[in-house]
Amino acid sequence: MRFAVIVFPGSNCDADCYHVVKEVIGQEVDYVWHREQKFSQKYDCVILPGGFSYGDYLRTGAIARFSPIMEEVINYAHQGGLVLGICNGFQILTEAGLLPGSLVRNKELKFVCKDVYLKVENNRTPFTIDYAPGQVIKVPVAHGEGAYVCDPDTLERLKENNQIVFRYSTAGGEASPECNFNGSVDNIAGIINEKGNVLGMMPHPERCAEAVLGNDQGKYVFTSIVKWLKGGQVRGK
Amino acid sequence: MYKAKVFVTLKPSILDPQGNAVKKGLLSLGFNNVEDVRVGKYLEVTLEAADKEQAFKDIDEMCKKLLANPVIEDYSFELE
Amino acid sequence: MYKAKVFVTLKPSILDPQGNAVKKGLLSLGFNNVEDVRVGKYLEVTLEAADKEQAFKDIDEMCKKLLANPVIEDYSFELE
Amino acid sequence: MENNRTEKPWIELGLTDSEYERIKEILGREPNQVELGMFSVMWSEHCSYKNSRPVLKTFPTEGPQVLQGPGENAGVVDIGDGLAIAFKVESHNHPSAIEPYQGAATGVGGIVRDVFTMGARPIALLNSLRFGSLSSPRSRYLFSGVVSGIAGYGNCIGIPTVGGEVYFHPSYEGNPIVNAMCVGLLEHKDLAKGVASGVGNPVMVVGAKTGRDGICGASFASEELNDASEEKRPAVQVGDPFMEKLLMEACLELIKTGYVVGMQDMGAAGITSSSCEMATKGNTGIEIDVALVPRREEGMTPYEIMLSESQERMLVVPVKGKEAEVERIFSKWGLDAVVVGHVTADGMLRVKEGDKVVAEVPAKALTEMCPVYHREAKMPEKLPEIQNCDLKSLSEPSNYQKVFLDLLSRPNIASKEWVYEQYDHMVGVNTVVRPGADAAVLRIKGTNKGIALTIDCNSRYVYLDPYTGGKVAVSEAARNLVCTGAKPLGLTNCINFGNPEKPEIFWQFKEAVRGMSDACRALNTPVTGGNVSFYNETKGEAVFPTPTVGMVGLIEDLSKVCTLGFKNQDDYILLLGENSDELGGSEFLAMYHGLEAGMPPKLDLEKEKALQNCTLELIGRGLINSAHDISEGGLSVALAECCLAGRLGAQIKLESPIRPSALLFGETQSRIIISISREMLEQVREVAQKYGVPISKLGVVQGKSLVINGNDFTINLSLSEIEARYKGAIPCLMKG
Ligand SMILES: Nc1ncnc2c1ncn2[C@@H]1O[C@H](COP(=O)(O)OP(=O)(O)O)[C@@H](O)[C@H]1O
Ligand SMILES: [Mg+2]
Repeated sequence: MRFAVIVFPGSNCDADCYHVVKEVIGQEVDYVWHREQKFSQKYDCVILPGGFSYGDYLRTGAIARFSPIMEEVINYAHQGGLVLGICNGFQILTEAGLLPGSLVRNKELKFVCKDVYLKVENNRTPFTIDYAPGQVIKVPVAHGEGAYVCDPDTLERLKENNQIVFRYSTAGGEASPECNFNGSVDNIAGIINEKGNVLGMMPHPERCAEAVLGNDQGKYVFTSIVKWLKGGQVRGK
Repeated sequence: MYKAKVFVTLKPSILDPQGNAVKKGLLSLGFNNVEDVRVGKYLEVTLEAADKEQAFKDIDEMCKKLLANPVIEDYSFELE
Repeated sequence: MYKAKVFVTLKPSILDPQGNAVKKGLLSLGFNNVEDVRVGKYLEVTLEAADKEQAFKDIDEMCKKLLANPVIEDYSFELE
Repeated sequence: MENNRTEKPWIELGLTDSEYERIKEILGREPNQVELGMFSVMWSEHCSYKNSRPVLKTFPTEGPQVLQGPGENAGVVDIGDGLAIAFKVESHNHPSAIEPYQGAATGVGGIVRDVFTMGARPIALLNSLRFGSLSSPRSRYLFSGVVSGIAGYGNCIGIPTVGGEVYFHPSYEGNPIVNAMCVGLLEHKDLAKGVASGVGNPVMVVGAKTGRDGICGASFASEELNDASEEKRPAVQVGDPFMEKLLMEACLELIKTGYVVGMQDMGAAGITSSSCEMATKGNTGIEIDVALVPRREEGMTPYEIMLSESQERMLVVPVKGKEAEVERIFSKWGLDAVVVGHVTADGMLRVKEGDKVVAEVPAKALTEMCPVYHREAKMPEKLPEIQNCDLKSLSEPSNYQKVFLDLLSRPNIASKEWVYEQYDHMVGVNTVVRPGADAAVLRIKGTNKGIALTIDCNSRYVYLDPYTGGKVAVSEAARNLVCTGAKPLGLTNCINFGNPEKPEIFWQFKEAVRGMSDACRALNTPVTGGNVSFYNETKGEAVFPTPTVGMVGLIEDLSKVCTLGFKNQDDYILLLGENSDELGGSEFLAMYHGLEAGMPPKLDLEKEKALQNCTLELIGRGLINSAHDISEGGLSVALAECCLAGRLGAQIKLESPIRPSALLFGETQSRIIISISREMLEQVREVAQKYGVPISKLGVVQGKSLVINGNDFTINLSLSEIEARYKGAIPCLMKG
């Protein structure tokens, strides 16, 4: 499998994603500079990493969305290619219109970096088939503008189509208001597009993919992709 | 040379925690007469344009494309 | 009830990283006629006041005390 | 500044009459205005260390592990495998007092540049902060502004902020302390220096454009804060972390090409300091044309360009002929890289504007010929009385449990989660031990190794007895590292004191440095760099003397890393070291008796060293399950921290003739709490005996409560109750 990690000016989780793909799950991976117009390789999955592209000035992801490479990413997604946007990558995907809704300032107005629990609401996606249905995982968040918002119709559609992939929950898996630390609509931490090939999530699975860091539950986002690409089966069916 | 003053505000349906925080701050400073505060962005864009009409069109397009996100924000502007 | 539109801008000599980034963004979108962009804050403050004069005084004080940081920012406002 | 408003313009610029005479002597003529401005910043305390240099020379700075000692942008220590760590701490106290967000943010920006200038990729940030009491709205404003400034900058550039410390004390009310530390990783072969050599090599300005930011900043940082500081407000600079991130990537990419002869960040005093320092180190001169410097504003004078402190800029001397290569790399990152001059042989810093020479001074006159002052040192008159305060006859509290809970919610002791949750402490995927432990631990990718990092100082101890306080600061930092299993390698420090022209302050400074030096020698932790910030005073009152110590240690085998939390039910809890009846300088004494008096806890360096070596062996051999240093709040607070970190309770029995307040809350040094599996007891005892370290049993890990029983006291609290106090205190105060 071959992954691409897009590098925008100000990306800072690009090296982390690269490291996990290469060293932890042992797949091939290239950095792709934002000024490229086209992919020079055939990619099985494209990752938009976290960070502060263009300093997150104006709005998170707003300027990066117009980087030359984004046209290629949008085409790639329209053709069904797998796209994973993490944190700032999620923000860029919403700005680019590949995912509905938007991400706004956390309700307490502060940047928050800590472990949170996520309930895997949909494990039948290319990014989650290695998780059990309803599994609760611990994953770090690190963002100041990660409150997911969308209009009521969009929310209905997201629910109907099972597009809500991760919700902030308690350790026991309850998506309670208390664990909704950033004020997201309906505790939403990650969503997928209708076609099921573009995932955006605020938490950082690449930060918890190795035992040496005390937690490897995020690794399975990456192993899921590989498994899905190989035609693997959904767990727990 | 034209100068546009662009106002970008959160849509009324979107919560404005920053506005609330500022309101609280004002109240705690003793400004008990504050009813509501909304916080938005104010941009000054200086641009070259053939005429005012062209400038108007350009600014409007800049707002649509980049300066405001229609999912969450409204915009308006004045041109000088 | 009065409504004030408050504009908070960085002092002219203060570096405006946001404005620079937005300007670059607009240029790369093809708006080659953009000369300069400055980004500031726009606040709408609704307040109760005996009369316009009082409202004016209050807003001015709010700006001085909280809404603008006099070290790096200027402010102005309009009252309705 | 443009026109000489007074008869003696140098006075306004912070130079004395005799310094002005000296300048005339060096030049053999009157300096012009640009030259005078350059001298005034370079001869400020901030840049010249004119008051501190003789004392700083007494620090031990050598060791086999030291690859770069003091004198460069950052110190560098070897960690084997061809890798090294660059690290340095710097103050941004005065800018933060005026504009906390930007002051702190640009402080982070500056120290990050110091580290990547060395050719190191920054991998961690730490910070040491001090404010007035949180009951004051101004302190809360400064505290929250500084924390969000550090977060805003560090998070954006993608360097994790993994540790730090925060204290609150009224002496910092008007003059907060904001020290930022950066740690970088490099390969030996990439070690870069701030030197301009090779006559004819080009001199380039790279990064941001130059504006009128912070002109006079450096001399401003060397003056006491007073109401007139308001006047100097334009001295505040705004940071652009996005620009810094690009600059960092471009510089690191450039260094890899091997085309860099020298590189220096433009900190205080901007182009002036970077150029004359690089020329001095290279034994060369530099000629610059200010007309070529990319500018942000129109109509800037040579004076303004030379003294501007605009952030996110560097001076680079590449190999001649490689200018285009430098430009290519920088333009890839969207940055300016412009040749503004070249290296010369004549030792002069010559500044031109087009063809016109606007300043011409020997580079070394700016850097090395500044007068050095041997200040008078005198013990403060009142100190003996404060030290001799009778603490033996103080009344004992009637309810120890209540005192314990109150201590846990003292801002100086309570959890600093409110702070470090705002910092991205994980980006980089290296953070093995996160903030909230004795020291942070980062893995070194591609090896089995880790490094441990901490920054520490108890300034109340330093106030009460600077010599002991200095010793404790170094020892505690080392002890914190040792508790993770790391061998301390070296330290950087930041001396934050009052006005050194006052003999009492200078005495504090000398004594603290003496204490630190002694501890450095005993513990084998040479000083590889540091920073001095004097004139931390408001209205004539100095802050508590605050020599913060930032330390780096090496963990050879990351699988052995040790943390503070209890690990298993029924493990034994033991104490390494000895309790004693000491209350001087403790948080308890300040809180309960309202006294900041007595002598701070004693520290015997031989005992300390034995304790640290013993602990390292215990961890290295995998004999213990947890280790935690006892510091502020004493034994009881340390036990609570072990319980909370491990989510396990403890049953403790304390039998001792020492009075309960000192036993529970005294801050006696050289003590570490460990927990072990029961079957390890004999082996652990043997190791302790070998090092001559006293060892005693405190109790067992058990349940979900902390129970401490003594002869006439009992503490019995559920962990959730303890946690609510410990974690809730600061958020609660900040809501107020
Ligand atoms: N300003 C800060 N930034 C980041 N971490 C902090 C800060 N202040 C405290 N911490 C973290 O909180 C923990 C406790 O700090 P401290 O009370 O100084 O511990 P110790 O007494 O062991 O030195 C440490 O892990 C420290 O890194
Ligand atoms: Mg400490």
